[in-house]
Amino acid sequence: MNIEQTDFYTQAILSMAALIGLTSFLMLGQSRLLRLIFVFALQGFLLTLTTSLAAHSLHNPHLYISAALTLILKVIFIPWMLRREVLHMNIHRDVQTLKNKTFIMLGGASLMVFSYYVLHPIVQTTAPVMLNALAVSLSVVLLGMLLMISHRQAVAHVVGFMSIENGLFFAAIVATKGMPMVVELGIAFDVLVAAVLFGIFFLHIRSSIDSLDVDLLNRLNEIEK
Amino acid sequence: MNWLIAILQGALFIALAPLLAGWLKYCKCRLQNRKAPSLLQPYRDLIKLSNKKPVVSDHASWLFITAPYLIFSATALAATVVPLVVVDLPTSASADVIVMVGFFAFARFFLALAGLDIGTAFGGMGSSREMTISSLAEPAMLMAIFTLTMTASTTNLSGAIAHVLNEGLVLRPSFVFALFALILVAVAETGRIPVDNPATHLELTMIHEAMILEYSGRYLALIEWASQLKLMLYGVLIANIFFPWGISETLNPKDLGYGLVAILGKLALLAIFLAIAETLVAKMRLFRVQEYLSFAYLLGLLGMLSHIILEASR
Amino acid sequence: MILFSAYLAVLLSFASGLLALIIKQRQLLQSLSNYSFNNLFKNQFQQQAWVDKNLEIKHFPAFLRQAVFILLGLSGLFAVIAGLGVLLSNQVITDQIPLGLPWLPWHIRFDCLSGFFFLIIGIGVFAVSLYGPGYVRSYKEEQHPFASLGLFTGLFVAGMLLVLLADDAFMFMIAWELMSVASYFLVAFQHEHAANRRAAFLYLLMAEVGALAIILAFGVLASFADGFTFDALRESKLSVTWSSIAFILALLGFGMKAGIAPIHVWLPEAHPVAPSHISALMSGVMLKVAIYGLIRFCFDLLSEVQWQWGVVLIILGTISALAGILYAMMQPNLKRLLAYSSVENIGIIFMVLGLTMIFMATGHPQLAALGLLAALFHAFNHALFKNLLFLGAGILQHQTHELNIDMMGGLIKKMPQTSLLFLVGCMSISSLPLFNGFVSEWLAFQTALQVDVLDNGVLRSLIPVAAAALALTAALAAACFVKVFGLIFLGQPRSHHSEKAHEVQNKFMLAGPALLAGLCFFVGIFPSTIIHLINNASGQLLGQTLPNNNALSWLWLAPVSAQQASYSPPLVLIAALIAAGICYGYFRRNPLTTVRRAETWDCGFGGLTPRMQYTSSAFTMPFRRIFEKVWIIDEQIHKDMKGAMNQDVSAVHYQLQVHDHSWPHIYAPIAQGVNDLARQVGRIQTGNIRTYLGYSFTTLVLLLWLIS
Amino acid sequence: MIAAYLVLLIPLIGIIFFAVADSKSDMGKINVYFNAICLLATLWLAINVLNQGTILSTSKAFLVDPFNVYLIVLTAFIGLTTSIFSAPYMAHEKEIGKLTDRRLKLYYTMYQGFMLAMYLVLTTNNLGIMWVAMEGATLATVLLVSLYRTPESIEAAWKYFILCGVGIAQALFGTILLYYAAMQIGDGSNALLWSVLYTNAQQLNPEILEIAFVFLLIGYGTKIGLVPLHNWLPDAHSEGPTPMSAVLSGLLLNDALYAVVRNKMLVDGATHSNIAGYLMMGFGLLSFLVGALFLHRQKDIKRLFSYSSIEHMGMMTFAFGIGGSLATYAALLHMTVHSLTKSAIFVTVGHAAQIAGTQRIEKIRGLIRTQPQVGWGLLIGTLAIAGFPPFGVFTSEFLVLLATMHSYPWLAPLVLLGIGIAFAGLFRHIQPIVYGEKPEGQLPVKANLWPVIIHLGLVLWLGLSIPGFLAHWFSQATVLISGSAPL
Repeated sequence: MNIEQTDFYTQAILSMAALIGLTSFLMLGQSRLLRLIFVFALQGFLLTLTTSLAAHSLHNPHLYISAALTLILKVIFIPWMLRREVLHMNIHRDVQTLKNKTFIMLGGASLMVFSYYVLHPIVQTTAPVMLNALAVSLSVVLLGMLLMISHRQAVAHVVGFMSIENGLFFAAIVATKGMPMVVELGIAFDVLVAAVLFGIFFLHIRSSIDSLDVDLLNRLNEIEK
Repeated sequence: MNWLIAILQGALFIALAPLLAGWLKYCKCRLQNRKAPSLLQPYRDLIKLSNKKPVVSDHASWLFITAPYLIFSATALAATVVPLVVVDLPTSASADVIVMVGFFAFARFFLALAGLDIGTAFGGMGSSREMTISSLAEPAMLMAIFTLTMTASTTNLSGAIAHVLNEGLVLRPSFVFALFALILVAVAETGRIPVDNPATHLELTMIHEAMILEYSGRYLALIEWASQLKLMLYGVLIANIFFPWGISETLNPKDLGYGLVAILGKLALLAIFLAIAETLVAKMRLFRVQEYLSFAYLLGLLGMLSHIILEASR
Repeated sequence: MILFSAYLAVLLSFASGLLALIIKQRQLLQSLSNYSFNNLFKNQFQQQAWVDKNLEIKHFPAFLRQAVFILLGLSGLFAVIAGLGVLLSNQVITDQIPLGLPWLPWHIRFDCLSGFFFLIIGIGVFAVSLYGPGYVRSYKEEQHPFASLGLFTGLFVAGMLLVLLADDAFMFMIAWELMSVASYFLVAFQHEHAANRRAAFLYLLMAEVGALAIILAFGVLASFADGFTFDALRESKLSVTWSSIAFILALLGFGMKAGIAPIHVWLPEAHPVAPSHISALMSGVMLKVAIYGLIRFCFDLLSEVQWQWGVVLIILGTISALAGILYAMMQPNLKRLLAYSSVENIGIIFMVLGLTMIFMATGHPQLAALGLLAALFHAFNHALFKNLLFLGAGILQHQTHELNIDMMGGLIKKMPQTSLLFLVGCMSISSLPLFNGFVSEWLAFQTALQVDVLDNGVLRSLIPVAAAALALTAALAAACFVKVFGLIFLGQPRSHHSEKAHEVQNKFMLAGPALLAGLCFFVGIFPSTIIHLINNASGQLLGQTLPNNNALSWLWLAPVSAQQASYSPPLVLIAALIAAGICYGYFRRNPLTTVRRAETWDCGFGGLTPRMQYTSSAFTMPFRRIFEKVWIIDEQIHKDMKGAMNQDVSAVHYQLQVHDHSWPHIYAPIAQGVNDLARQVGRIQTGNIRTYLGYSFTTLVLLLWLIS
Repeated sequence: MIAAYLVLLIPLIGIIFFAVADSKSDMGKINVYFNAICLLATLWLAINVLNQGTILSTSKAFLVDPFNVYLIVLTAFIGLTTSIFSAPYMAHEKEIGKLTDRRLKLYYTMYQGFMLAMYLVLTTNNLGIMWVAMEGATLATVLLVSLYRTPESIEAAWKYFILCGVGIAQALFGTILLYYAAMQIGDGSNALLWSVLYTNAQQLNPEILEIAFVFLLIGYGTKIGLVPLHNWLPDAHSEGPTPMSAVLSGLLLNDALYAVVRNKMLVDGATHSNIAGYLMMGFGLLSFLVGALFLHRQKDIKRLFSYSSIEHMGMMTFAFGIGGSLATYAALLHMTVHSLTKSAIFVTVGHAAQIAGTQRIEKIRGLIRTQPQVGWGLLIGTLAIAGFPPFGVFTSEFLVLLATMHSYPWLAPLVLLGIGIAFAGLFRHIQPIVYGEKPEGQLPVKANLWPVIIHLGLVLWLGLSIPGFLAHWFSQATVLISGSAPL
């Protein structure tokens, strides 16, 4: 497939996919929390763009609602909340050193390849653009997990979690032209509640361990001492 | 008629037992260059004991007093099972060779209990040793006898002896093993040297005597008689199983007479052998006895296996 | 009618269990009776007085105990009736009960084999129910509530009976496990001792593993059949390999319950700690149910018996028999000793069953019938005398508060009736002539001696060895029980408790054992009564009866042919009586020779004390020397030194502990292995959420990779 | 169909009620009423299904068929009995000062929220909604886990939240893939409806479905508690209030498994290779064995039983994986009896912990002597869960074993091993807890044990005989899932 043979919409989607993938990489490599949150907001914004684009091109008006929800939740509300948290805890200057940063980045790259590899069997039945979109969203999901695995701050975990959600959304919009409305609303509701809960939990965790480092949450284990 | 003969034979068996003991003692004394008591001395001893007033310990229970009767009757019953002068006895049918061994076990069971009844250290010691030795000897004996019964394919002693008799002289390796096993067992079971010494009361060595230490009077007589009976029983077993010739197969008085003479001769010979052996061999330590008996057990087993593998294989 | 009484037996045992539950509901009952007498049955003053009296707080617990055990006894009685009924009429009754799985109602089948075991259980339960009320009275209600004891006893009996009735794998397993679980609670009844809890745990664990093995054995059959009914399983066509696997699984499962070495370890732990009448049921009866299971599985469900299985059974049986009796001999605890002796007897039964299998597989069904006869007969006998001995042990514990035989002694004078009953048990179990144990051993020997008909050299040499081991076992058993009876009842009292002991007041506590002792003797004299019944069972099971049906005359026992072997217990008894009578009469004729009582002579030593008597470990010392390798012997002698230079010995402390080899060599490594594994597995739970996320991530990636 | 709406509506009203209610009112009792009414509604629904067969709402949004109808009733039932238990339990917790009125209010609100989510998971026909409801269940319970606000409970809740959130996100990806596959064969609006997908399962793209299933299995499997995705489960069970542990174990895990099985039915229809089955068997067996091993070294009584849940969920997953009518039937039955038994156990465990004042196993001793009902309840419940007849767990384990023996004989020893290890692991802890002398100062507490008695009674009943209508549903569901009726 050559990109010039496709329509504008597809080209745009592919570019968006590339950008979203890129933001995921950026997040993975971030060691400063505020910048991480910013990149996350950026990813949310890209997702909003994609959604509106899809809504426009596919004449699917309910996707506008999705886009609006994404914008409110993921570009404004959650980054705002996280940022406030970071500032509150006064950890925005902390630089969390990532061990084996290169290794993680390389791993991220190979995850991307892996996503293509996994989804390859689908190619026979669908348009390649779908493959691209799905692969990118899969890799966003996987990179999100990797982000959570490699970062120790609870804030980073929330970002990772939400970026996984972004990946899913992207897949839903691009590959399947949006889920049924009721499902979309449900998901958005869940994300909202989750965001609120995260807020509550930050409060609790802070009060219980006076830090947001999840590695300190290890009282409950089965290791023989 | 059969039953009458059987009962008579049993009575004869019981009556002759002290005589055999006397003869054995006589032989032994002569071999050891001592002056021998009369052949009838055991009878005299029995009569003397039975007329004495028995003394029984305060601690004894009814079991102590009953046991001699039980021991004697069980041994006597075992004796009626074994053909002495004639085969084809109805008593042999009502109780085969396994039952005979059972009678021995019965007698021993009560003897050992009687040993424990008084509550002395000696009694316990005797019971413990007796049970140890017999529990090794009994299976060895069964093995030896099974060799015979499998050859004859009957556990009926009369039938088995008749079978050996009718077969004529067949050299069977299994019988050699079984014979030696039975001899070893007989020595152990009747409390002869080298396992036990009937003539000693030395605490370190005695077995049988330790159990009956507290008996006196008629009770002692019964137990003594029972052990003489047992000695004779083993003698007859060895003589009639492995050398059955001479035993009567009919109820014809002439044959019966021959049978009696034959068995008396065989027993006399056996007693001489036993006396020689007792004179030559020293008594062994108690904990060597197990090796001795295991050897007997092994011989019995070998006899059985050689019967199965060599003689009856197909 | 027969089936009805079988059902009735089951229901009555359930009812007795449920009845026990209302012990706490006295006030409820009182108000109920008041209500009913006031409103429903007016003017029935006599009945009302009776009911009121029994509901009084003083009488109620005793009354309820009586009632519970009466129901249990009736259950036993009906079980006997049902068993005898089916055995005598020689029929097969089938039925279905709408319980169980939707497509598989409970199938019931009551045939001669079940009937025979019904008989065993019935007798055991009946004897126990006579014995029970007196025995359980000593339990304090707050500590040991009767409700749980009664409930689980009822369930236990019902479970055993249902196992025998089951005709499909599902119901069989339910009943089987009901039996296990109920008895587990009974073992754990006196749970304040840690040892009891441990025993109960071990018991339940092994019961569970065994049951799973049985399920798998059924599973093997079921995978080659359509359905779980025994009828379907009988039809399943298996290859030799699969049927051997099924056999091994069944052997594992049933063997574990039966207590075959080396999977017997629960038995000497669990049996001693249960209340004695329960130990009696467990050892005397429940082990037989395991035997039943094995017979049912191997001879009935598996269509073709292989001779190799017989060899396995013979080897295992021989090992169990010898190990069982040798371990029994070393135990100072009476009930533990009896439990080990059960291992021995089960070993003998397995050995004979092995012979049966060999004869069956090599095409000698008549001899197989002989073997089955010996095995079933021994099972019956063992039920009688082991029940008797455990009940006796219960009486001893009840009266002396001791189970350590080194602490007893001289009880024959204090408890004459008990001692007589116990003596009968000891004589039976030592297989002395005139008692039942001897007959079954005699039959076992007769079976083994038929080895000549076989062609296979291995078998021809193996079986005599087994017979030799059987002979050794019997002799050792006699030694063991001489020790038991001698140390407990004879000699002088070794402890304060046994000095103060007296005969039981409650005659019913003696009635149960007396019934069993009477049966031991009766069956020993007239074995044909039982053999006749077993013959029907083997006729149904193997399609063959004994080679010589004349064996069934009341006077003679000649299972193969009169020429080969015969035994007539009645004649022997008569002869013995005559002989004993004659010598008694002869020696008592002189009036001058009446017995004189005097101090014990003891080689003139004098000053005899009870401490000088042989103890259990002293008695068995020669055996310990001879069979050294069989046990793990931990013998410690400490000398207290004193005096100048510490050279004089003031006191010697002797300690002896005898352990089972199977613990350190089989069970401890397994337990250790599981623990280690658990510790290793525990490591995956690190407590760090990032690790957990890593797991999810890795799993996802791995699976995706796997799928594409 | 009204009944189904009613079932959803009642908890919704409940949420609103508790959210606005005065916290001084007797909320425990009201909670019981709500659940009782809901149970009645589900019974009505069940009767409808019994009479009419499968019900599909006109909008096709809801589907009640034999597979989920009994789960719905079960959910309502356990919801009710647990609420009966929780009323005095939570009151006691408040008395000893572990809770405030406000948190109690939160508890009851979230209780209804959780029930709503559960009903929604079960009744919905839309796989997307199913996902939403599943996530909703997590969200509803996560605050309950941290209800006590201890550091441990917050840690547990955080782990629960993150792990389940991430896990369930995978499920959403799987659902999207499924949707994507469905889009290729039909119109978009119905493409997530299970009933539609099920009828067209053969036309779905097998490759996509396989990949989708991996995501769905990992996603919902996290909620089921499959090893190695299970790590949240013991933490959440042990740190939350006990009634919560009861419903988590009894309902949430079941519903997650339900979701997996629904999806597996589609995958099986599409692929014909047994890949879904193999995956489930693998996970199931692993969870089963590892769960059993974990039992051995537990120090906390609620953790102990949560590992037992992992083990049992493993067994069900394994059984569903085997496929075949026998195994499926067994798994369906096991879902029922495990829920009943496990929630009963948690009730007794809750009381036991209150009696001893701690959840540490070595501190809880001599329960039978302290409070016989609790002790016996715990002991018999443990026996039941360990698979002793005549309790229903035995029936299902029996069938699973036989089915394993039939289809994969070489796995049978592993299953056997697992059951044995699990049994030993449970009993080595439970025996000292219930037996023995009571320790100083251990006093009985006020407890309502009717839920335990009723649950165990039902399990006993199911073990002895399965009532006709339930058997009918089971076998229909079996036909639905495995394609053939049991024998």
